[in-house]
Amino acid sequence: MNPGLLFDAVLVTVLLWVAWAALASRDLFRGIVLFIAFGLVLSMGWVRLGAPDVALAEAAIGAGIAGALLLATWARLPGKTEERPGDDLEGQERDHEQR
Amino acid sequence: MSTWLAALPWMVLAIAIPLLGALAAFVQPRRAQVIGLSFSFLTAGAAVGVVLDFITLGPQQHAVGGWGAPLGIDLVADGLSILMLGMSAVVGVAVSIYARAYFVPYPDKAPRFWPLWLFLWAALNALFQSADVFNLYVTLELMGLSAVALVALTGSGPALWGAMRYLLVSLLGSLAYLVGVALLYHAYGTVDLTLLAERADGGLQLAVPLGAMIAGLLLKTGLFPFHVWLPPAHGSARAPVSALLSGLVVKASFYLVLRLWFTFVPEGEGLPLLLGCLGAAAIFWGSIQALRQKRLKLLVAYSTVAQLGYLFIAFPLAGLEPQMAWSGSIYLALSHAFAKGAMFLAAGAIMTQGGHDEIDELDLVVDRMPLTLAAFALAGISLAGLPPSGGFVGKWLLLESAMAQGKGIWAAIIIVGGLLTATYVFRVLGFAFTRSEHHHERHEVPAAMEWTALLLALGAVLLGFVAPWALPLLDGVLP
Amino acid sequence: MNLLLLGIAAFLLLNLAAGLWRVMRGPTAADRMLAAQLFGTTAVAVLLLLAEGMAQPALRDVALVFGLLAAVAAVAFVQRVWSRGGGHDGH
Amino acid sequence: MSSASRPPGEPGLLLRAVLALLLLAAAAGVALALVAGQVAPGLSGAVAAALPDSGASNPVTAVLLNFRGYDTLLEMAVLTAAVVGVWSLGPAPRIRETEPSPVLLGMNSVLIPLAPLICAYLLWAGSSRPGGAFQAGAVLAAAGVLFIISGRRPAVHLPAAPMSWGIVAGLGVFLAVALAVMPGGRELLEYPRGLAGALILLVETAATVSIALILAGLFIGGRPEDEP
Repeated sequence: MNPGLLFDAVLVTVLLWVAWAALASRDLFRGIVLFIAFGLVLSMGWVRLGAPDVALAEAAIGAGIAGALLLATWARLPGKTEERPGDDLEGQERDHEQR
Repeated sequence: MSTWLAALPWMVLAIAIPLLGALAAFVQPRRAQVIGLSFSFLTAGAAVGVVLDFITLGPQQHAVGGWGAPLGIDLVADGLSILMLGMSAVVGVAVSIYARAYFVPYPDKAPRFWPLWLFLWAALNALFQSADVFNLYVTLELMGLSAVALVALTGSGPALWGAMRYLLVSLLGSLAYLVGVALLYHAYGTVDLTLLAERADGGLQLAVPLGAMIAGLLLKTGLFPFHVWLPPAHGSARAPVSALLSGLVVKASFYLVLRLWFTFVPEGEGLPLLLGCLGAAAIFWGSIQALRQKRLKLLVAYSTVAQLGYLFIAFPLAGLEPQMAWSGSIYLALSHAFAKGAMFLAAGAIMTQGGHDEIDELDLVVDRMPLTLAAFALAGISLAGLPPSGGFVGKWLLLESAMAQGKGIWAAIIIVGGLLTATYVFRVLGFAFTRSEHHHERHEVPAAMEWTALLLALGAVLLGFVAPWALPLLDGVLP
Repeated sequence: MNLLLLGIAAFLLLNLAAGLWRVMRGPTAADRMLAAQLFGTTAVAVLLLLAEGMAQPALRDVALVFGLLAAVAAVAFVQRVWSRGGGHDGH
Repeated sequence: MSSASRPPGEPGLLLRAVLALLLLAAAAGVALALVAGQVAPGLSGAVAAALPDSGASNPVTAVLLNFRGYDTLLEMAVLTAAVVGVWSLGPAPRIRETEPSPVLLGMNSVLIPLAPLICAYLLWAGSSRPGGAFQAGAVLAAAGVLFIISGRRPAVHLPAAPMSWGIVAGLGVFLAVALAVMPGGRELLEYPRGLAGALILLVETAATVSIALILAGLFIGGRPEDEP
């Protein structure tokens, strides 16, 4: 099997899955982390499409600015100071539903 | 005109001058008002230069970078472009003079308004002159972003909410347009409109990108049922900004719909009929909502929804008499820019004077601001399509085109829509002539704010008289 | 040569996918963030392999930028998110 | 999940279904348009043919700064307008940064000086290989962000004037060059032969500074405090 094709198949699968997971995430913080991961994978996608210039721009923006911007924004959202960061929000949701 | 003036590259200057003005106003925030107003006059002068070049020399072309299509980008000024450029110049100058007086009490807003407005103007002038679908995307982005920022300038909660919604809609529309551009390049290997017109061969390869682009542009134009973002954005912005948004910005995306339509001339009856039906729905829905509003600016904003509907009535009528229907639609767009600009400026003056814009509390405003009320009434005449206004010419052309083809239903829609328009305009005028039970504090309104609105409204009426000279400019543009 | 490099790159990519499980599962924000940082390292390795495998030396620049800037998100997390929400000492 | 328990502002099931169907239809349309008919040869041939006259040997740079430089000029206007818009929202929020740990300071003293170096490298590389003003500016901006969030900064208290001049430099220089080449019967942005390479580098250098300041300015999220 063509190794390039194998790599691309894995890449596309991961890319689509990360995109979906980031969009569908109910936990905003998890969505942000997934978005950062999405930028990484997308950059490799640009490489495989033969667009190293775009990959470079995606690397610089995705790794450098976008992640920091989203995290800083998340930290400023109201109602965040009461919660410990990274508390198991899924667990909380479960509790909430049980109540 | 001396020769060196005539030799200046007006097409380029009409884009470069507002950009330079935006930069100057941004780095000199304390002098933003003076800089902004001066560059507004210069920009309008450059636009007049393009118009004069067109009248004396015919359609103009400028190959940026000297490469020419398909490698480079071409600028083109034809009859449709210069009508739009002229419209932006007149409305732009009036709004600029108005804004200089309007922003005196808001020293923190003025340094923000001028750079954004000049960026917006540059984007409009660039959009009207571009012959390259990708470059048009870039101009759409610049226009959308500065328009959103202008709405957010108000700073209040509802305005920020409206701006956010506007931003998302604007981005979605741009994205759909961009998908279309990518597909066109994929299929035909160029993004130049002239070359695309030669190479486009119909079929799915053309239909899908064209559909995506037009759908995106309709979203940005605010055609029913894509209008939901429009009243909050236009209604909560500062008065000069509302005038620019309703007068010019929605016309730019409509212009682009027309440009694409004239370039590719889609076949079939279905899409034109759909657009016409959406237009008719917009006329009724917008007018009824306008009648129900309590706040003056929201009434005017819903009136924009309704009047935009008229522009799309031309699509189902263009089958047999394309010249007449398209001329009517374009002329309506022009006169709506003047009239709606004047109406928002008048509403802003009334709001400045009374500190509110509740319609049933207008409280004999006619005694205190006769000029402003005259502006509102004259603008209303043009909107309702009463002779001899520009709105009358536009609606008459549409009506005649409908009657000539025996499509009486469209004629009926046009007439009923006009009656509804007259109703909500007279509702405002009625309250302006009656005393209110409550007492309101009164503020001084600068004279410049009153007479700019009046002159713009007079312009909307006078457009009716210049139609015999303006309409032939469209020869060669219409399909 | 080519086959081997791209094969290894695909394997690393699968590793990255496995790391996504940690992002999804958590349980703390730091777990998610650390997993994302690990992706950055993996991405550098993948890009260097691709640079050889695809004979595109320019991809090393991309890897370089990733390596340099991976720290930014981590610092933003530590300074703005973790230290503020009472991650260490609570309230 | 029943509709009663969904958070306010979230679309209902029907709306979601309609949106999903519309998106599926759009995706199917795009896929059909991609599959149907021929693929036209793009412009890469024309770009390659004109490359020797463009002043850059990297085709991407030649397209961005020469053949379609006008697009890039307007994109610089978009970026500048974005900052103007953010500044119009209000002064930058005051955020008391946490005292940085010694580890962070040690790391910064290595990373932050490296960034301008890489920035200069990417800018220079852009004329012949992947790189260029946007990438270089973004790297520099990232270093600025690192500096800001490390708590050892008065970045928000940076005087407005140098910042705003730096922000407009990119578009200003680009516009000045585009107009300055016109006398003598040339078109907008038509670089004189022989000068193209130097002018492109000049435009890119100014653009790098601006892009870095613009991106960092967007991160700061408001105007400097001494700005009226």
